[in-house]
Formats: sequence, C-alpha cells, structure tokens
Amino acid sequence: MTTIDLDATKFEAEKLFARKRLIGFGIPSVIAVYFVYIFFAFDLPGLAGRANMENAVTLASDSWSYKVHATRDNRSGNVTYAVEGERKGTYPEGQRPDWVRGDEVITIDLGGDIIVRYLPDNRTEIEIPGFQLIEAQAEGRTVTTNLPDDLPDWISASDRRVGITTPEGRITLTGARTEVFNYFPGWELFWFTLDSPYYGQSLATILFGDQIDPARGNITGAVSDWWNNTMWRHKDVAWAIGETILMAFLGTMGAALIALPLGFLAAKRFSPLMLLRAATRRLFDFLRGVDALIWTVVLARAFGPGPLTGALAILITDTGTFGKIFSEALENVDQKQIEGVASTGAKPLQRYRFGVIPQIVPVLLAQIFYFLESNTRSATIIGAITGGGIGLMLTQAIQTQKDWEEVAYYIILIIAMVMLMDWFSGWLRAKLIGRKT
Amino acid sequence: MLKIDKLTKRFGDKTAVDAANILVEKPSMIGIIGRSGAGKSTLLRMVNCLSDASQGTITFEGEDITGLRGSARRNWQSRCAMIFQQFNLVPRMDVVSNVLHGTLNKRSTFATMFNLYPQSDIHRAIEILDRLGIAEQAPKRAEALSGGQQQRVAIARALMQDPKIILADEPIASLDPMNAQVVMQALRRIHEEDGRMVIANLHTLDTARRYCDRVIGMRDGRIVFDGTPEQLTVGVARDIYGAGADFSEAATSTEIETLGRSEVREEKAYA
Amino acid sequence: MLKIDKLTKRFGDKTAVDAANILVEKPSMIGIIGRSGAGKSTLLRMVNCLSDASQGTITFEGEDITGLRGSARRNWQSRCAMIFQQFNLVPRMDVVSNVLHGTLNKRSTFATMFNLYPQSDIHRAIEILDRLGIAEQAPKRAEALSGGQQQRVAIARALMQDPKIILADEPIASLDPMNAQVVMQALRRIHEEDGRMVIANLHTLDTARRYCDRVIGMRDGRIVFDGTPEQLTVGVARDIYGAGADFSEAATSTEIETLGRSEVREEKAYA
Amino acid sequence: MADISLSGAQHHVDGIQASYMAQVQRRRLYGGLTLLIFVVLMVSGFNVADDRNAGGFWDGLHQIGDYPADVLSEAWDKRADLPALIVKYFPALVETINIAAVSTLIGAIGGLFLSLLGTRGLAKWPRLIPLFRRISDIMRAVPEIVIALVLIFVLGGGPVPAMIAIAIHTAGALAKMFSEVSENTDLKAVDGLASTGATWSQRMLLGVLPQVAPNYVSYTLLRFEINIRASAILGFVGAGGLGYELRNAMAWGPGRFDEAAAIFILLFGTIVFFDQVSSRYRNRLTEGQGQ
Amino acid sequence: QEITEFRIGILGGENAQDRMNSYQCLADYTTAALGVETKLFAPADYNGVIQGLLGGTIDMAWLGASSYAATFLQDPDAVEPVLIKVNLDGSVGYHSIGFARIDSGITSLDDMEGKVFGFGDPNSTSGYLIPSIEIPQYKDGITMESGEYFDEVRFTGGHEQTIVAVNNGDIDGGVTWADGQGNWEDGYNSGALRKAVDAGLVDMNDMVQIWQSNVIPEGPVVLRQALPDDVKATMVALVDGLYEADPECAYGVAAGETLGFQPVTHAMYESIVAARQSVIGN
Ligand SMILES: Nc1ncnc2c1ncn2[C@@H]1O[C@H](COP(=O)(O)OP(=O)(O)OP(=O)(O)O)[C@@H](O)[C@H]1O
Ligand SMILES: Nc1ncnc2c1ncn2[C@@H]1O[C@H](COP(=O)(O)OP(=O)(O)OP(=O)(O)O)[C@@H](O)[C@H]1O
Ligand SMILES: [Mg+2]
Ligand SMILES: [Mg+2]
Repeated sequence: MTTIDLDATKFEAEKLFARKRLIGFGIPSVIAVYFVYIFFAFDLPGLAGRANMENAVTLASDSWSYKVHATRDNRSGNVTYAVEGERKGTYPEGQRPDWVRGDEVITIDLGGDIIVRYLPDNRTEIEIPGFQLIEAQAEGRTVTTNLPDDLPDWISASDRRVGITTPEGRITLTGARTEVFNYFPGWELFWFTLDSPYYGQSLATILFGDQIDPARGNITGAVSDWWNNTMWRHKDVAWAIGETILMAFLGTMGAALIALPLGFLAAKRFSPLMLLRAATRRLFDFLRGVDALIWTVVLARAFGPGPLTGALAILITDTGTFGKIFSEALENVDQKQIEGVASTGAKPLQRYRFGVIPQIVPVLLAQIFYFLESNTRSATIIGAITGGGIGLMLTQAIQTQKDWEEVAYYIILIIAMVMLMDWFSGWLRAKLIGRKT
Repeated sequence: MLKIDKLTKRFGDKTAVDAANILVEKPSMIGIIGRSGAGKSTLLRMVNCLSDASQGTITFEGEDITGLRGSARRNWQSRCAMIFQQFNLVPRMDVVSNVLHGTLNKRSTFATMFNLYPQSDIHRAIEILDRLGIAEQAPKRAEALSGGQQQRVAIARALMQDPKIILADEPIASLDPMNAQVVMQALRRIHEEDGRMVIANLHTLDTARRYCDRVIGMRDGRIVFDGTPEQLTVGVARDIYGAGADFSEAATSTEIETLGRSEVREEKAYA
Repeated sequence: MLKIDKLTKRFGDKTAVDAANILVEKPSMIGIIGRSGAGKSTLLRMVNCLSDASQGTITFEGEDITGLRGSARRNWQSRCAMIFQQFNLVPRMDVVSNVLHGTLNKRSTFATMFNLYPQSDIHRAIEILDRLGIAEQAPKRAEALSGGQQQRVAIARALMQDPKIILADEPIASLDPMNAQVVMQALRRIHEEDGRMVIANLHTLDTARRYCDRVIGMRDGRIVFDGTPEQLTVGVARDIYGAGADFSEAATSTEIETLGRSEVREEKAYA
Repeated sequence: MADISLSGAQHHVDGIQASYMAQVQRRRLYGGLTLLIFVVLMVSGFNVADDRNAGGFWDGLHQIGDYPADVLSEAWDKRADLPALIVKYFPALVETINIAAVSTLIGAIGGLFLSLLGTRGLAKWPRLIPLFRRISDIMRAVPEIVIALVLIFVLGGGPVPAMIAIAIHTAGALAKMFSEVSENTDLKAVDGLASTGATWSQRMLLGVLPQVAPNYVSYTLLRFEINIRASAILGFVGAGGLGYELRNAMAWGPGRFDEAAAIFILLFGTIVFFDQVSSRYRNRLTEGQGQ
Repeated sequence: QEITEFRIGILGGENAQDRMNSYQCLADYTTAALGVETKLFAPADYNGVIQGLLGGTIDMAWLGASSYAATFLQDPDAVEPVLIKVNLDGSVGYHSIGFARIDSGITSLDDMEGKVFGFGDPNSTSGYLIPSIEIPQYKDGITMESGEYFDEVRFTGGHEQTIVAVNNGDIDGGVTWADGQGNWEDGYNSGALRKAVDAGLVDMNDMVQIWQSNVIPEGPVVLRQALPDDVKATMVALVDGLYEADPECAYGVAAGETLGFQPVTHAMYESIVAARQSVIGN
C-alpha cells in the first residue's frame, strides 16, 4: 500500500474510533443523565433524611425475636403477663414467666443486671448498671421521677410519660400503666400456645415420654395443637399457601385451555376469516393490556373476595398472553407435516391433531410451565388485592407494622413456595417435553 | 383407469401446468421428469387434490376427481397416497404412529384424537415396516431416523392407506445415492408385487429409465414427452431439460450401482 | 532464554503433556508436530498461561512463568502472543479494534469500555495490517473476512502486543493451501525481520520442514523428537505419527508450491 | 430383508409387535393417568376455589359487567372532564414509567453481572458459580410486593421502595435469562482476548457482550414491559405512581369513577403502547440473529 | 327463599388472620343459629367489603360509617344497618384525631399551612370523610386540594400507615381514630394510636395532637337487604345478645372493650351520607 493510501486508511480508522467513542460515551451518559434526573425526581436526597433506621432496627430485631409484656394497670394494680401483649399469648391466671419473682414487691429481671421492681402504690424502681436508681411514682395522669434534667438518649421523659430503652428490654411508664417489655430471641409459641399441655415439652418427651394429656395420644394431640396454634395459625397459613398455588394453577391452566382454540383463530394460517383474526388479536391485546390488577378489581364485584376471583383474573390476563404466544407459534408451524397428514385424507380436526399439535406442544408446555411459576408470584400479589392466600396474610401482617416475626415467617414461606414451584414446573417441563406425544 | 384431461393450473398469471393430458390404462410405474419449475409437483398435488385444478379434469375409474369436495375428496386422498421429497412426517411422533396416520380417513375423529388405533392396524403397520426393512425402528421417533429410513416410513404410511395409486414427489431428492436406491427399489417392488400404480416425479434421468415402465417429460408446464424409457434418447432429454449440446447425462445421475435390467436400457439409450 | 522443564499437564487421569523438556537459547522458529491429541495445544496453552501446569516449570529469561498470578500473569501473556486455529477474533468487531485488543494489557477497563486507544496505537495497528497486506480491510467486521485474512488479523493482533514470543496453535489448519502459505510466510517473515521467537503447532510435516529452524515431535504427550528439519526423516516421522510403513508424506501435505530453500531440504529428507 | 427366512422373519416381527403394543399400552396408561390427574386437579381445584370464594362462579357470572358498567356510565356522563383528568394524572404515569425504567436498568446491570459470574466458562471465580446462581434464584423468587412493603415501612412511601423491589426481582429474573444466552456464547473470542493478557472485565466487555447484546436487549425490553405492570400494581399497595391514584379513585367509588376511568385509559394505553413497541423492536433484534 | 351459606365480611385494621380468629366464635354461633355453613372473609381494604355487599357476595359486615354511606349511595337497597357498638361509657361514637410530631413545631392546624397532610383509606370515616369536611371548617382557606392550603394531601392507605408515616416524617401531620377517652400519653384508651403505642412503634412523647373532630358515630353492623327476613332476625338477635352470651367473643368481634351492641337505623347515618354526598359534589 502506498503512503497516501495508508494515511487515508488511518484517517478513516480515526473517524471510526471517534464515532465509536461517541456511542461509547453517549449511551452511558444518556443513562447517567437519566439517573441524575431520577435522583431528583424520586427525591433521593430527601429519602436519606426520611429513612427511619429505628424502624429498620425494630423490623430486624422483631423478625427474629419476641417480647413478653409485664403490665401493671395503675388503677387496679393488677399485673398481667402476655407474649407480644396479645390476649392469645396471655399467661393463664396464676402463671407467670420465671424471670418474675415476688408477690408484694414484684421483681422483674430483664437480664444484664437490669432489675425493675413494681412497688405498692404504683411506685416503680429501676436498677440499671452504671446509672442511678430510677424511682417513679404514677399518680393520676402524671409520672414523677427522680430523673435528672439532662438525660441520655435512651431515656425519653415528660411528666406524663417515661420511656426507657435498654439492650435487654424496654420500660414505659405512664399514669395509667407501667409496662416492661422483655425481649427474647426466637419465635415464641411457634409450636404450642401457652394453653396447650405440650407447651414447654421437649420433642423427645412428646414422642417417647408419658402421655401428657389424658384425653389424647401425645403425637396426635401435639400435632393437632400445633396445627391449630392460635398465635401462628399453621392451618390457615397452609390453606393460604394452597389457595395461592391454586389460583396460579387454575388461572394458568384455564388460560391455556381457552387460549389454544382462540390461538388458531388468531393465526394467519388457520383463521377462517381475516376479520375474525384481527378481532381475536385485538381481544388478546385488550385482555393483556387491561392487566390482572384491574381484572381483579372488576371481578371482585361479581364474585366477591376469594381465590376464585384471583384465579379468574390470572386466567383472563393470561388468555391474552397465551393467545398471542400460541398464535405466533402456530404461524411458525411447518407446513410439510400438515400436508403429509392431509395427503392421507385426514379430516380437518385430525390434521390439526397430528399436523399441528405435535409441533406446538413443546412451545406450549414450555410457556405454560414458565407462567405457572411466575403466576405463583402474581397470585401472591393478586391475593393481597382480592383477599385470598398468603399474599393477603403478608400484606396485612406488614400493615399492622408490628408482627414482623410473622412477616418474616410468611416471606420465608413465599420464597420457598415460589422456588418450589420453579423447580416443579421445570421438572414437569423437562419430563413432558422430553417425552413422546 | 386414470385419465388426466387438459389439466391446467395457474398461479396468478403464471401457468404451472398447461393443459396436460395423460392416459393410464393399467397399473404401471410412471416417472415424470423435467427440470425445476416444470410443474411436476403441481401436477401430482392436483392428482392428490392437495390443490385444485384451474381447468381440466382428472378421472379415475370413471369418477371425476377434480370436482370432489369434503369427505368424498378425503376419501379419494385416502385411495391415492402421496410421498414427499421432505418425507413430511410428524417428527416428534414415533414411527408406528406416523404409519398409522395412513388410516386416519377410515377412523373416527374422536378415537384418533386420543391416538387410539385398533390393534390390528398397529400390527399391520409393523408388518409394513418390516416389509420395508425398518421394523426395528418402530418405537423410535421419526426425527431420530436417517433420511432414507424416514422416506421408507413415508412409504409405509402410503401403503397403510392401501391405495390404488401412489404418488411420489421427488422421493429421493434429499437422499444420498445409497438410500435413494433403497427407496426406489422399495417403490418398484410395491408396484410389482402389489400391482399398485406408482407415479414418481424424478429429478434424474437415469433413475427414471431404470425403474419406470413409462416416462413423461415436462417442460414449462407442458408435457413434451410421453413414452417408454427406451424412447428417451439423449436428444429427447436435452429437449426436456432445455439444455444445450453440452448436456451430459451424468450431471443428473445419482446411481451407485446398476440393476441388471437397466444396463441393457442404458446401452440402448446411449446408443 | 525459554526453558521448559519437566512440564506436565493432567486432565483427570489423562496425561496430556508428559514431562516435556525444551530449551531454547536464542530466538528461533520452532515447529511442533504430532498427531491429533498428542498434546501440542495443551503445551502452548500452558506457555501462554491459558491453563495451569500440573507439574514442572516454564522459565523465560530467568523468570518463572508457571507461578505467575493476576496482573503479573497477564503481563506475561502480553509479552507472549498466541494465534489460534480458529483465529479467536471478536467477530462482530471491526478489524482495527481486533488488532488493538493486543494492547489491552496496557489499557484500563475504563479506557477499553470507551474505546480510548491512543492515536499512535491506531496508526500502528494499521501499519501492521499493511505489513500483512490487509490494510484495506481495516474498517470491516472481522466476521466479513475470509479465513486467511482473519488469521492475518490474528497475527496483527499478536504483533500489536509487541511480544517476545509468538505461539501459534495450528495457525493454518482451517485454511486452504493458498491462504496457508500466505500465513506461514508472514510468520516466517516476522521471525526473520523482527527476530521474535515463533513456536507453531503444525499438523503437516512439510510445512514444519519448510518454515522452521527446529522441529519438535510429540506423541502421546511426550517429546519424541527434537532436532533440525534435516534430521526429520521419513522414519522419524513414522515414529511421531505412529504410522505403519504405508505412511506417506503426501497425506499430511497442504503445500501448493514450494519455496526455494525448502526444495533443497526436501531432497535431503527423502534421500 | 427379502432373504430372511419367512418363519424367522415372522417371529422377529411378532416380537416387535408385542413390544410395541406393550409400549402403546404403557403410553396410553400414562397418558390416561396424566389426563385423569389433570382433569381431577382442575375440577376439584375449581370446586375448592369456588367454595372458598365469597361469591360462587355461576351466581356471579351474570354480574361481571356491573362494575365496568358503573364506571363507564359515570365516566361517560362526565366525559367532558376526561381530557383534563388525563392531564392531571399524567405526572403519576410518568412516575410509574420512571419506576419501571430505572428498575429495569438497575436490574439489567445487576442481572448482567450475576449471569456472567454464574455461567460456566465465563465466571471470574468458577468456584462461586453455585453461590451466584442461588443468589439470583432467591432474588427471582421474592415477589416484588414483599420487598416493597417492607421497604415502605423503613423508607416511607413513594417510588423508591417500588423501584428497589422491582430492580431486585428483575436482576434475578434477567440473570437467569441472560445465563441461558451466555451459556451458548462462543468462547473462542474470550480465549483470544485472554491470550493477550486482558483482564476479566475486558474479556467480558469485548468478547462476550458483543455476542449476546441483541438477546440481552431483547429480554430487557420484555422485562421493561412486565415492570410497567409491576410498578402499577405496587402503586396499588402504596408505592406511588399511577397505581396509587387508581386505588384511591376506585376505592372511593361513585363520584370518582371518572378519575378511575381516566387513569385506566392512561394505564391501558401505556401498557399497550410499550407492548407493541417492544415486541416490534424485539422481533427486529432477534431476526438479525437468525442469519 | 333459602340460603345455603352465610358470609361475613371483616373490615381492615388488624392482621387478617387475627380478625378471622376474633370472628371465629361468631361464625360458630351463626352456623349453629342458621344451620348453614358460615364463612369469614377479610378483604384487603374497605372497598373489598363494600364491593362484596354490593355484589351480594357478603351477607353481613360491620362497616365504618363512611363505608356504609358509600354502600348506601351506590345502592340504597343493598344493605340495611341493624346494630351499633356501645362503648364502655355507653356512648356510641369516637373521634378523628389530627396529630403531628412534636419536634416539627406544629401544634395546630394553623401550622400545617404548606405542609403535607395524610389521610388513611378514602373510605375511612375518621381517616378521611369527617376530617375532610370538618378541617376546612376550622378556618377560611383550608381546602382538601393538594397545593392550596396544604402542600399535598396524601392517602397512606390506612390508620397504621398514617401513624408510621407521621412518625417517620414522611408527612407532617395526619389523622387517625381514637375513642377520645383516657390519656394522650397512652394513645387514649383504644384506637389506632393505642395499638401503635403498645407495639412500641411510636412514643407518644414525640407526638402532639393538633386537631380533634366532633363525635363520629360508630359504624353499623349491616345485613344484606335481600336476605330472608328470618335470617335477618336471627342474626340481629344473635349479635345483639352476643355480649350477654359471651363477653369474650364480643370483645373480639367489637375489637375492644364494649358493652355490646344496640339497634340502629339508617337515620343515624343520614348526616354521614350527606357528608359523603357533599364530598362527591353531586
Ligand atoms: N403456491 C404457488 N404459488 C405460486 N406459484 C407457484 C406455487 N407453487 C408452484 N408455483 C410455480 O409453479 C411452477 C411449477 O412449480 P412446481 O413446484 O410444480 O415445479 P416442479 O417441477 O415440481 O419443480 P421442482 O423440481 O423445483 O420441485 C413454478 O414456476 C413455481 O414457481
Ligand atoms: N480441557 C480438557 N479436559 C480434558 N482433556 C483434555 C482437555 N484439553 C485437552 N484434553 C486432552 O488432552 C490430550 C491432548 O490434547 P491437545 O488438544 O493438547 O492435543 P493436540 O495435539 O493439540 O491435538 P489436535 O491436533 O487435535 O489439536 C487429548 O487427549 C485431549 O483429549
Ligand atoms: Mg417439485
Ligand atoms: Mg490442538
């Protein structure tokens, strides 16, 4: 090559690289500009201020621990003990946790040398290592204490209310009541509630030990008490998961059954009328476009809350999606096979059965099972809107903003459920597509 | 028994088959030759009623085929089997099921929907496969077979129809010479042993000469030759293929070895 | 300068390279021959650190290569270019970019991401392409080039690395004889003009004889021959290829014409 | 074949017939069982769902049109307001689309790394492949609503929790689809780059990405379409955007059905629009691949 | 006509399954009294129950006053109110409470100008309907449109979310419900604030009350009009006598201490209906 030519080539190459750099910088910078716009549109700087780390801590600690309330009603002087402060978790009359002692003076040992004493006449003493002995007196609406003016940030006090937060537990005092919250790790009462005779028994005792409840065998009794546990409601949770999977299954399969014949109408090669084909396609677009969310709301009026409504919402949306996918698959079928079957004098239905179906079955099954898994997730969300299944339980548990251990439980179950469905549908898909039709 | 009369097929302003006349008096093995686009496939497809004729008639044993519709037409198709270049089997189904498709016309739609065929049919299907030497392949999927085996499955499907006529549209064009020979021999045997009429489109002259009793040459939709293989001289062939003087027979050959009787013919043809 | 000492590579219980010893004192052009599976590729890949040795060491100018990790290893790779049988270019990228990939080791990921190659590099890339006679192809996509051109791009990429050693793993095995010659001549010229060491795996005896100063024969992972092309007699070749007396040199030949100097050798070899 | 003695052949065919019949019987049995199980599951599943629903399927069927009729009739009566309402809710729509777009972008970037790190032959740390795969499995399994609701509690309402939630799920989902593509990448170019001393990121950037980009972009577009729906749904449970407005309008009921209709028109139009655009563009991308 | 099952809808506010549990005893009594299966449904929001009543898929529910009005306005013949809950002091009302964080410096509605104000569910009486009418009466110039008096008027989705949002500072002020009895520092005797305090979600020392509504009538227990008369009579008698028969169950059903239920008619809610009508503006 001559020098002139070479220079021209070099120049061309430089231009080429200039262009590539432009694209190379262009795309990332468009994205970067967009992110900057989002940064302000979504008010991320403000978010940092609004984010409530205390809530995060509450959430995190509550999801793996529980608290027991020891509450003194300052009017009656009665002291009650309840897990999570719930009626169902209340210790029966005459029972109390073993970290509470004394009758006249009730001593509550929070651990870590933090001691709370409920004294007569609505007086309270709190011993915290490294801090002065706190004395408090509740009278009418006011709480008087010996607290100094400058308080550490773990104490919040006014003359109406005093709140003390320690790593071991929380203490609140108001005129009306004095409460101690003692925190423990774990999910309390997960197996049995306090009223069950099996509460506090070891697994070995239940399996091999003496009969605990004279009326029932140990294992049947324990299983039934666990199944009907009123705190954790394992039975309802199982039903809810079942309902969610049911919604996904009915919706997906129903949609596939309906979409298959409709797919023929929408496919160029099989539709008897172009008008009909166009109409079917628009119908599919409409069903998909309206979205499961809105179908759910629409159907809720007609069918009321429950899994059927959710299943129908999935069914309607997916009919649109499947219809589109199926008709595209149908348009791509190989004409040769159909002709081969037709040449034997097969009837139209037989032509479809043998010329078309075997070709699209793999596509169909692959899609159906893919959607089965993804609809399990959708069913969780739809359940939260129509009222059914694990989705509703989850949203409601989150809404109350205190039952984080239940939230954690449900989340684990949901993830397990979806992963199980993922695995199952993958297995089934491999099984069915790998097999001869 | 088969009479094709002024049969014409037009696609738009293109005439694929142009007033073709063929008269076949007794079951024989007929080869149709002609270069690509000559209208061979179109002709066979009209005979099988896979496409409608634009003009003219096809009559079989006095019955007008061209006018048939609905179940009468399907009935005709079941008596007139077709074999395709690309086999046109259902690749995901097993070999026997593919063969059994030959009986679809006789069975109720409902039963076949669920793949329910009488046991006697299944046995017959396997016997036919055995006759074609591929009974061992019976349970395999069609797609797992080699081209030659697949074409024999297609022939088995045709035989399953127990047809009066077998149409074969370039049955060996996608096969290697070895398999091509097996398939052509099978078709010839069916013709000779069962006395069925076989009409085969063939790409190669020597195959037509070797296996057929009668050869029809087509060019641009018209029938330009109709006679015995002996009459098919190199000059006629040049005419059919529209080739110049440089036309060489070998260019269209796929044979690997020769049958006894064809050797005689070849000598004549080259003479 | 390059010392390979008891180099061994095992895949599971298969020993691909078995205690190979090679000592190269000065830059030369070395051909490695041996039949398929002899371990030629594995040996070169270890030298380039594309795979780790199971045992033994490779030392280059006193530096132990086998122990290198991370950036030191990449640094070594940049000094030891590799050319592959399948060219291993980025097919969707243009030729110049592919050549510039030879400088990757010197560039940060960021610079790579935004195609920030210095102008001088771009110019050098085009000069190298020109030296290999394919400067016109510079703006085309690599996949649009013929095999011989692609291999020359690969050589250009190797030269762009300005390496001490060029390893070539059957650089001409996917090429037709015409292109094979162009590529081998290019490698020879690089060796002669730049004084770089070239080690090439070669499938064919005569290529090795013609272009190399030294030939190494491998069989079943072991080095069974190491000498000048002149020492490579038909008997030795039979040994290397494990062939019987029916072994014919021509079976491995891809040459179309001969270079002046090789003719002399050939005569000797056949003598 | 013709030479085999007749009796031998007969025997041989009998054997094939018998074994094939056995296979057919087995297949019919399995097929029948599968069908039976499926029908039983469908019918009993339907009955259970019907039973656990407040209203029955057959009782409710004739009422399907009631709610849309209420909404549409009110919207029709106030049709003059519709354009104004559409303008009013347009910012909410933009927010919804923004949530979808940002989360798709972030998810695609995350999915890209997860898939590269989790694909054999490409992974930087081959021993950690199972780890990255499990991570993407879990990210994919978590429904968006779970993360969104938890984050709303911590971060407060608005688009950010939804964005994070969708991005996490998207990363997991795309990681899986990307992996399927990158498992089929041709490693020759990667090897070639490695031989020049390129770093892992350079190899991925130059050797892998150009090959897989069309498929990746196509999957990302599909995901964007899905994410628009997801972001609308999350709005429904409290995370800003059009879904939030729709829920309030629908919950209030008569009196705001015109607003509901306007929001619905926006949402429907957007979904259909992006659906059409992306499917057209995706076809173009993957068609070029065929050759 | 005959009924084959009896469906009770339960309104939001608590954990769905907690509510189901609280109502289980009522369901058992119902099954015994009517001889048909009783089912409980806890839709996700107020609107779910309203739609159920309108669509005839829910037979009985304890609505909020505003939800009742919404139902009545959509179909006056859909349901009839039958009973109302009686508080411990014999009253049948509660209050909507406006509140803010003490460190925001807001002490009254006057300080809320240009701030973000949060409501709960649009169908909530105390969480939206009443404050949306009474707050503008506080002084001239207050409206419920975003960008006028308040910088933004936002729906948080429910009482719990409002409290958390105010506590987090997402919104400057909000409204929720309380019985108005007892002390502010306890979050009153019952109501959403009290629950949040018990859960340790908020510290009432951080909160300040900025507004209180007039007494709002408790919502009615409603029955679907189309139910057979004997079913209606049975159910009214059952719920009316629930406190006497089973105080524990009544506690659960009424979501707190109660003296039981007493009969009520539509007349009680005419003002609420009118209020809701006025908000719709037609
Ligand atoms: N469906 C159709 N639509 C339009 N034109 C067609 C159609 N089928 C065939 N033709 C045309 O009719 C002519 C005859 O085609 P035909 O397939 O019968 O030829 P052939 O002899 O079988 O050729 P080949 O050897 O390629 O199979 C060709 O020019 C073809 O282009
Ligand atoms: N990654 C690997 N895993 C397992 N075995 C391998 C691997 N790479 C190579 N081998 C085996 O090592 C032996 C040597 O292979 P190598 O590729 O080095 O041979 P070669 O001489 O280059 O042969 P060819 O001419 O076919 O390229 C062969 O038996 C091969 O099967
Ligand atoms: Mg043809
Ligand atoms: Mg090799």
